[in-house]
Amino acid sequence: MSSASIRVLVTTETIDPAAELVALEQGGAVATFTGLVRRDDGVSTLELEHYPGATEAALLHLAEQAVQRWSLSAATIIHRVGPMKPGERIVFTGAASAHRAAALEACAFLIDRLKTDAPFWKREVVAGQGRWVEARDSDDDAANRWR
Amino acid sequence: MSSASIRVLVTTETIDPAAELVALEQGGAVATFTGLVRRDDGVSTLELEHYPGATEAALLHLAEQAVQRWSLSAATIIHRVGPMKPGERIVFTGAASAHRAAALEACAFLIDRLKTDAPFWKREVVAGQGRWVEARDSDDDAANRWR
Amino acid sequence: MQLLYFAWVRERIGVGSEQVDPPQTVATVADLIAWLSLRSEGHAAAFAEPDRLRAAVDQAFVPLDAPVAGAREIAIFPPVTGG
Amino acid sequence: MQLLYFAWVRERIGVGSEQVDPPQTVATVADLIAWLSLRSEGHAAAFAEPDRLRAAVDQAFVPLDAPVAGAREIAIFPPVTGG
Repeated sequence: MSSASIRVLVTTETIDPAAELVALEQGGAVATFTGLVRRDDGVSTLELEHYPGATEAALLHLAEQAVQRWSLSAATIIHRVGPMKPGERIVFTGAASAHRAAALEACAFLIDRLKTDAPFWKREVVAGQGRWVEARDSDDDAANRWR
Repeated sequence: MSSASIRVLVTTETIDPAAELVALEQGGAVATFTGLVRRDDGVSTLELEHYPGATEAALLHLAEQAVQRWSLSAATIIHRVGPMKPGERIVFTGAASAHRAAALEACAFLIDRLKTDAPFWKREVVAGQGRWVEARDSDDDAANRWR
Repeated sequence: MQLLYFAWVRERIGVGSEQVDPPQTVATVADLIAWLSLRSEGHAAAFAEPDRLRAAVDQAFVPLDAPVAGAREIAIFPPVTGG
Repeated sequence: MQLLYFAWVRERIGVGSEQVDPPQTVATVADLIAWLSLRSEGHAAAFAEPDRLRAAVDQAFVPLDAPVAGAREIAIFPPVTGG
């Protein structure tokens, strides 16, 4: 039924949020979220592992849910995987709609639910030591407000 | 106390949301909103009038409120004025923070409150006839949820 | 006192600004609007429905019952529609 | 049945995937985890705290009491931490 543009990508390459934002300009309102590797907590490298195949399916399912729920004209989810450095972009989500509330809410939905519904795992290297990042209850809470 | 970057601009020139987004990458999380002139309702030209001086002061006050309330590392508000065509960008708001919820909420706050708190007036030209756009109660409702 | 008009208020009055010196009996923005309505047909048309008017005193948004004493610049305009 | 392991589950077991043929008594993902724990010290270490484990059956997230009958691919991993 929907003619919305959906773009989902899992990539080892640098994310270009500027190009992604402009590509989303298909409705009256465009909202975006960009997540960056923190610079301030001593992490020298962040590694993102994922579950190939299942990841893309999970992101596509999320984007389709958002398109349906908010009647979006476009939705984008891009997630970086592999090793990356502080300040680099990990994730980009974007939503376009005729209405600003729809675009803003859908964009928040995409990033909140991505954190709990897509199979990615972060490993931080701090002072030469690797450690797997623990899941946070606050992420579950943020995701649950959309259920 | 805050060392946040605040950028406020009222301009007759084209807005470049891509450059604005990248300039906001000063925290772990960046949220943006871009508003475009609608293509679908027969409007050939949209004209934005404003109250010089008071507009910039209102936008600066809004950005400062957002920086304080959400501990932002950066906030941007750009509003186009003068005549513009369907598909062109009217407004851009953006917020950067260490935390995604702060960036997302602050970005929504900036666009919601801008609609009620800054002295801009829209005039549409449809089939050669100009008409002033009426304020909408839904905009007041959206702005009020932040009070 | 400097007055500024915007959007259809400006169009109906025919000017974007004017200098006025209202009498002492004009205490509030609403009083000012009632007093201005008598200046011309354009003023009367612009100010026919005070419910549809908003105001700023020295660039700060105020309700229509706000005082005007000491104001340098008063703007009168329709509800804002930016964003 | 193809098994996939991710993050510290993969590291502790020492492989990212393996082929297994569990007995009929293994009805749920939780049963599978208990049965796998006996295969090696690495498996025992990875599966010591089932509360910290999550699973997907044929690429769909499931609770640990989900059945495994007919599954082609089962993944076992820690709670996800993307975004």
